[in-house]
Amino acid sequence: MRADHLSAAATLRVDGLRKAFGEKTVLDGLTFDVSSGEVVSLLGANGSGKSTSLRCVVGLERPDAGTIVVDGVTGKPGEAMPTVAMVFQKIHLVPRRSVLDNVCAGALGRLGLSRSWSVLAFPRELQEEAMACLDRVGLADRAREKAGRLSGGQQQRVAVARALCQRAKVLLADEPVSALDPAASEQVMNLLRSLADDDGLAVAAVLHQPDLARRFSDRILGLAGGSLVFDSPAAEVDDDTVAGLYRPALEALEAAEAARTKEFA
Amino acid sequence: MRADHLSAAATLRVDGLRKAFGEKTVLDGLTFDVSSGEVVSLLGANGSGKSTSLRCVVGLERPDAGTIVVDGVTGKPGEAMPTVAMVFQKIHLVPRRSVLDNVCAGALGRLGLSRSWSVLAFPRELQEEAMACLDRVGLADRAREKAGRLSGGQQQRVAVARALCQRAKVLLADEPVSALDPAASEQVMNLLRSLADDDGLAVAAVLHQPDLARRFSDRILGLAGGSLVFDSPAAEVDDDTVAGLYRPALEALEAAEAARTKEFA
Amino acid sequence: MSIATRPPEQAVPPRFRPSGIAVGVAITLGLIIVHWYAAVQTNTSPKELIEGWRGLWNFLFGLDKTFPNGKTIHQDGAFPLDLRWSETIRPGLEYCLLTIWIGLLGTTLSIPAALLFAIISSRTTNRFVPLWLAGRAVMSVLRAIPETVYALMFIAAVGFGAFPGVIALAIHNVAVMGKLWSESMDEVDQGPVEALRVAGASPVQTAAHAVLPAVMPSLLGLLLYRFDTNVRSSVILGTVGAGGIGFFIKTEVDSFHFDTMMTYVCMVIVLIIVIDLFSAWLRRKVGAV
Amino acid sequence: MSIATRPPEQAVPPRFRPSGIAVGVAITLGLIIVHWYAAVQTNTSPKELIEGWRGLWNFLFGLDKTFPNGKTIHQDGAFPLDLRWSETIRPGLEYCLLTIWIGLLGTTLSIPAALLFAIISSRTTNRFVPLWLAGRAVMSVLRAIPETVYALMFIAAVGFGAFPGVIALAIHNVAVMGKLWSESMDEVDQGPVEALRVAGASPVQTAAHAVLPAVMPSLLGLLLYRFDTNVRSSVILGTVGAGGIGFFIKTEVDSFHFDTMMTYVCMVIVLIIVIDLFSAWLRRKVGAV
Amino acid sequence: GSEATTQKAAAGGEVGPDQICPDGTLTMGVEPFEDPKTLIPVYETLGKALGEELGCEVEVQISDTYVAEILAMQNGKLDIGQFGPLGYVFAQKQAGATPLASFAGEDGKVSSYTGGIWVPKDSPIESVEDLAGTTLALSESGSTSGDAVPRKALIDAGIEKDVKAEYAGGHTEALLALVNGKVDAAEINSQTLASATAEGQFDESAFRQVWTSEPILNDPIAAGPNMAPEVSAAVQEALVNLPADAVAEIGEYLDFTPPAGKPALVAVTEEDYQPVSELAEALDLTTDDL
Ligand SMILES: Nc1ncnc2c1ncn2[C@@H]1O[C@H](COP(=O)(O)OP(=O)(O)OP(=O)(O)O)[C@@H](O)[C@H]1O
Ligand SMILES: Nc1ncnc2c1ncn2[C@@H]1O[C@H](COP(=O)(O)OP(=O)(O)OP(=O)(O)O)[C@@H](O)[C@H]1O
Ligand SMILES: [Mg+2]
Ligand SMILES: [Mg+2]
Repeated sequence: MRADHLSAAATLRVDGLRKAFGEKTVLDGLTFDVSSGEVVSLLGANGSGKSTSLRCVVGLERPDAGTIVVDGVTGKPGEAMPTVAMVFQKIHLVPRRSVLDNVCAGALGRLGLSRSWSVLAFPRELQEEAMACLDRVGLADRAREKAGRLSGGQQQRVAVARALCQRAKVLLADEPVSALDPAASEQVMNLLRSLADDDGLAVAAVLHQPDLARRFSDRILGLAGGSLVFDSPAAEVDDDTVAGLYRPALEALEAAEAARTKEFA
Repeated sequence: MRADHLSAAATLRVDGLRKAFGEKTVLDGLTFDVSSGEVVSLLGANGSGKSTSLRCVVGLERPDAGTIVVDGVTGKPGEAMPTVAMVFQKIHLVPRRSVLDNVCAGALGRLGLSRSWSVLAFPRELQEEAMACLDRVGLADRAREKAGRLSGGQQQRVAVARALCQRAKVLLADEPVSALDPAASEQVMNLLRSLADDDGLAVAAVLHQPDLARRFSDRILGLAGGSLVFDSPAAEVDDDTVAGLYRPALEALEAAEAARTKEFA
Repeated sequence: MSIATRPPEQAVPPRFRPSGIAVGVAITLGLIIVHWYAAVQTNTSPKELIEGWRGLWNFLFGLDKTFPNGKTIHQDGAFPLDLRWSETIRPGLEYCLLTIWIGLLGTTLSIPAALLFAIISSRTTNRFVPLWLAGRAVMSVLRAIPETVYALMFIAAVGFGAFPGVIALAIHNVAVMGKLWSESMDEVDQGPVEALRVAGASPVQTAAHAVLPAVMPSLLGLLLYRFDTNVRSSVILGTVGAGGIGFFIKTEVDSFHFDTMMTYVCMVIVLIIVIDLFSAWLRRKVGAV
Repeated sequence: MSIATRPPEQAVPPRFRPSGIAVGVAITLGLIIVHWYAAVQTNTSPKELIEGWRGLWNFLFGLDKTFPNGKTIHQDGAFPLDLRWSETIRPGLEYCLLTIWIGLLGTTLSIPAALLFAIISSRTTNRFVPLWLAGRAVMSVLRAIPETVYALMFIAAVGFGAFPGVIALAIHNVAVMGKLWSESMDEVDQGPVEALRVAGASPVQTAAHAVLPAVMPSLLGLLLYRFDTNVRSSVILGTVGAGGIGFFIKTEVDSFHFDTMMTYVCMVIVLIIVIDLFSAWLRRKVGAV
Repeated sequence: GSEATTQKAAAGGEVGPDQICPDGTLTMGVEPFEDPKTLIPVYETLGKALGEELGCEVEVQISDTYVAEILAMQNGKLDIGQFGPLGYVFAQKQAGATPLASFAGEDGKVSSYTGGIWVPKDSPIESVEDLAGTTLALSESGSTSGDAVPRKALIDAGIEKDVKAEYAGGHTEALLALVNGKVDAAEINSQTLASATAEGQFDESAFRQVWTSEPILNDPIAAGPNMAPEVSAAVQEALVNLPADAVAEIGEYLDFTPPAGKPALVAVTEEDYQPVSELAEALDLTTDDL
């Protein structure tokens, strides 16, 4: 079921990504790739640069250096790439719009203004395609409900449908399940898995639960300090390797607490 | 070190407390007592009525029935009792006022308006007493800093100092450590312990960590559905008893998730 | 209790640093001087006000007095009100209606331009700095001119009546509502905006599909709030000749019919409270504050 | 990709329910009728607006027109401005200063009463419902009366000039600022309030030691915002006779000196923008929005 | 100088500064209704000269409405005041004011001006009667030449109900409404006409005057009700005896040269303003409410 790791055929290839905010270097030559049909998890401590790397790929941040290639096309820094979609932790649907309109919005990039100035202008074919995407995530029957009325897990699936409607080849997900309860998390991870398996998307997900990462992904990338620490098939990543990612952060925390206790004593 | 449980000499005695919000009965004949020099922990699932019971004791809610007796004095329902102080989870200091002024505010109940219309009117003796209270919690050197500038643990200690300055005999604490990191939690629990041991206060604390409850309290009260399920010396409360408190809530959660999964399938 | 076991009492640290006291005294003195000077310049004096209560009394309740020059004056005061139906109340209701129409048109005619300015002047919808700056500058200038000054200008330019009042209100409102709207667009959740930007949406598309749906209730709430304010302003505009009940309030004062004037004022009070309640109700209804 | 494996496409459900369409059409029709009626009542029409535009142009830039009898006349417009120093600019600056003084006193004199009303009308500081209701009702009535009407009334009490303008602003401001302040007290964090209530503090003590320290920056911010607004209102009051630059703007219109009038208007613009910037700066400084 | 003051006081009878202005100042209200830009300096000069005559400081206060002046007079805030003719009628009725003096014309008698109604040159309107069914711009309520006098003309012609008369807000506004073609006819009085023509706002040859009013006596200066008759007589005396240099200065502002040796102001009585009073009554302006 899980595709082999074929670096040569990578759909998304990120090479030498660098990004600094002021003095602070957040990404330090990050390089990785994700192939079609593959789910890759990114693990790393808070502040290790996971979100920043994804935001650079989709053009929400402008990297200082590095190239991003999708399907052989090199992206311009700081600009959106139509073939790359993103699913956020906080989902970011427009809560007052219907589920269907939210999904249609994924296609805005390829619509002229005359067919997108209002939801009333969305062409019939687009609405039909959006219904198909909603069906794919199992929510076709909720199409006309307000997006804000759905539960967290359902909203996250609508966000995936919006990404599908964008006709993306690469799906990036930044902590897609950390706001969800365990049952909803399973649903969403299953969906990501099936998008890779059945639809051939390249999926990269930032996760904070190593267990989920091991169960649902082909490869796991470990980030620390803005660069890659390991890149291994999911089965080969043991508990120690994972713990190593978070250790420096833990130590810092403990040092701070010790200092505070001393001050009190 | 830990005082025996002497019900007859109880400093705080709560008897048959009842409270309903609309249709919903939140407290259902709750009865418990706390003696001078004793720390009592209250455990219970979310919504079991822990906060409501404390709020009834300090007069923030008006109970429908029941009596509250402190040191032989019966409180009027819905009115503050000068000898009972409360420490909140969210601490509730005035962040823009200095630490010292916040502590002085604990004494407002016994000051006339002419000596309390402004912080400038606080009498010298009060300020000295407040400094002593601050010294008791180890923060005398921060007296003129803005309360909002301190860390969470330090702020919680200032809140305790404010309670001391109120010359309280009974200290109620509603989740006093749940917003704090582990080191700060230890500090605050140690402080509560020493207030009971060294100053002879009667301390009742709502906690969500059974471990802390067992380590720092003399007795543990288990609440469920607004009434007492158990009342035992801390050492005698085993893991099973505690787990029993939270079980109904867990079951409800699982049922909801199952329903949601089915809907998705 | 063991107060005795406590450590010796700590000294209370001083409340103010000397530099802080100096700054405080300087600011207080400065404020006193400015206010004293302002009071002199405007002839403000508590004495005048206290002595003046007689004048206010006469104005409100009438005057019967024989003056030193031998003349006896009778003047009707504002109370009791003039409640004649066909001479006062009925025309008063008509004038009130006209005032509402002026306020209404002054609000709604400004919607398209206000929306344009709001979109130009919000960072969420326009990241092209020169245009953004220009939008804010134009609004600042337009907003700085009070409605009555617009009214005076338009009365001088295009004639009298309700129409210049409508234009004056509309222009002023473009600037004020544009600013309020752009601020509420600035505060919108950036999440959906970023999500659509990732999907390749242009700024205009982002505005139409992420920003506007999110802010619509608060825009509507602000619109209703401005309607409320504009009806009030339209009363004021009336007193400089731009029609509506304000004009008749001024006319009655000019004819010393204080009771009729006070009747109109009471109608204004009722009118504005009713509009206030109505717009509060509607705002709750559309879910904006 | 395997679009082929997807289930057959689902039909798109209809966007609107028939009942929704009916309601929407009814509301739209209602709004159109109301606006059409309002436009008729106020003589608002696109034609008027275009003709008005011509008149405004002449007003602003002068007129060179050949009349039917073959004569050509020349009329000076508002531009170029009248920039004579001692006749226009210097007195203009003095009038501006007076306007500032009126706005300043109108704001600060209202502080004590506004604070009282705010405390009475906030649920945080006053839980005695009859008093709370009374406070809000009085403020509603006071707020509904436009400043110009107050000015007319107080002219009777204290004579004319700047002083009645100050009182008019102050009374109106008591109601408006009292409302704004009470709303910001309502929104204060209830935590410290409850904490002090538990410690046995009386309502007044709670207000002094928990509510006021928490809301002080936002009260100050609102005060500065009102200062800003009151200077603008004081220009308006000037046009109805309460002194300051507004009075001279009206005077110049009455004397056909449109260029001088426009100079004064420009000074008002600069004045109000400067005050705007100053109060925005001060508000940032004290940490209120 | 104090010497001159004593002299004048003696000339005015037994009344000196102590009776005229017990606290040293005499307040004079000015309502520059018709042409503020010219009239304010005139009254400031006049006030100064009057003060020197009376041995009091005369404080000139500018108002834009006679209502303010009248209320201030009632309440003792104003000792004397200048009014428009109609304003004076209200002052007499509501505040018991006594007229003292008004500006003299070239002939040494009280100066006057006329109200008028103007139409475009090519208009079919030839007389007041023709105004029926047309729109007429008036200035503002309470104006003598801009409201009362033309309205009386319409009443006399029996067409008051047929004319759509609207208040423009001021004389200027009424004139501009006509120039901009907003109305068929407009009220333009002789003073507004002069200043608008001087400013280049109005070309007389493009318009035609279809009606002229009887002469309206110019603004009187009147004494408030709290002034005893002998005191107001002294003030009247001082007003008509202003020194020549002050008269010349005032003449400069007013753009006319007072005949040598003639006074700038002449005494007026209630009778002089009787026509305006009757006008007000005819228009139902001052009748008490029923
Ligand atoms: N816009 C910004 N300006 C300045 N610093 C930023 C900005 N965005 C991120 N950073 C900093 O860059 C570092 C990396 O942030 P990033 O959000 O990529 O971490 P992360 O790995 O996603 O962490 P988390 O697990 O908490 O989401 C952090 O230290 C953060 O403070
Ligand atoms: N003011 C109120 N109005 C209505 N219901 C209330 C109110 N306060 C509390 N409740 C309800 O009473 C029940 C008990 O609340 P309470 O806060 O006492 O629980 P708790 O034991 O403190 O829970 P937690 O562990 O979450 O703090 C809850 O179901 C709550 O929703
Ligand atoms: Mg992140
Ligand atoms: Mg609780």
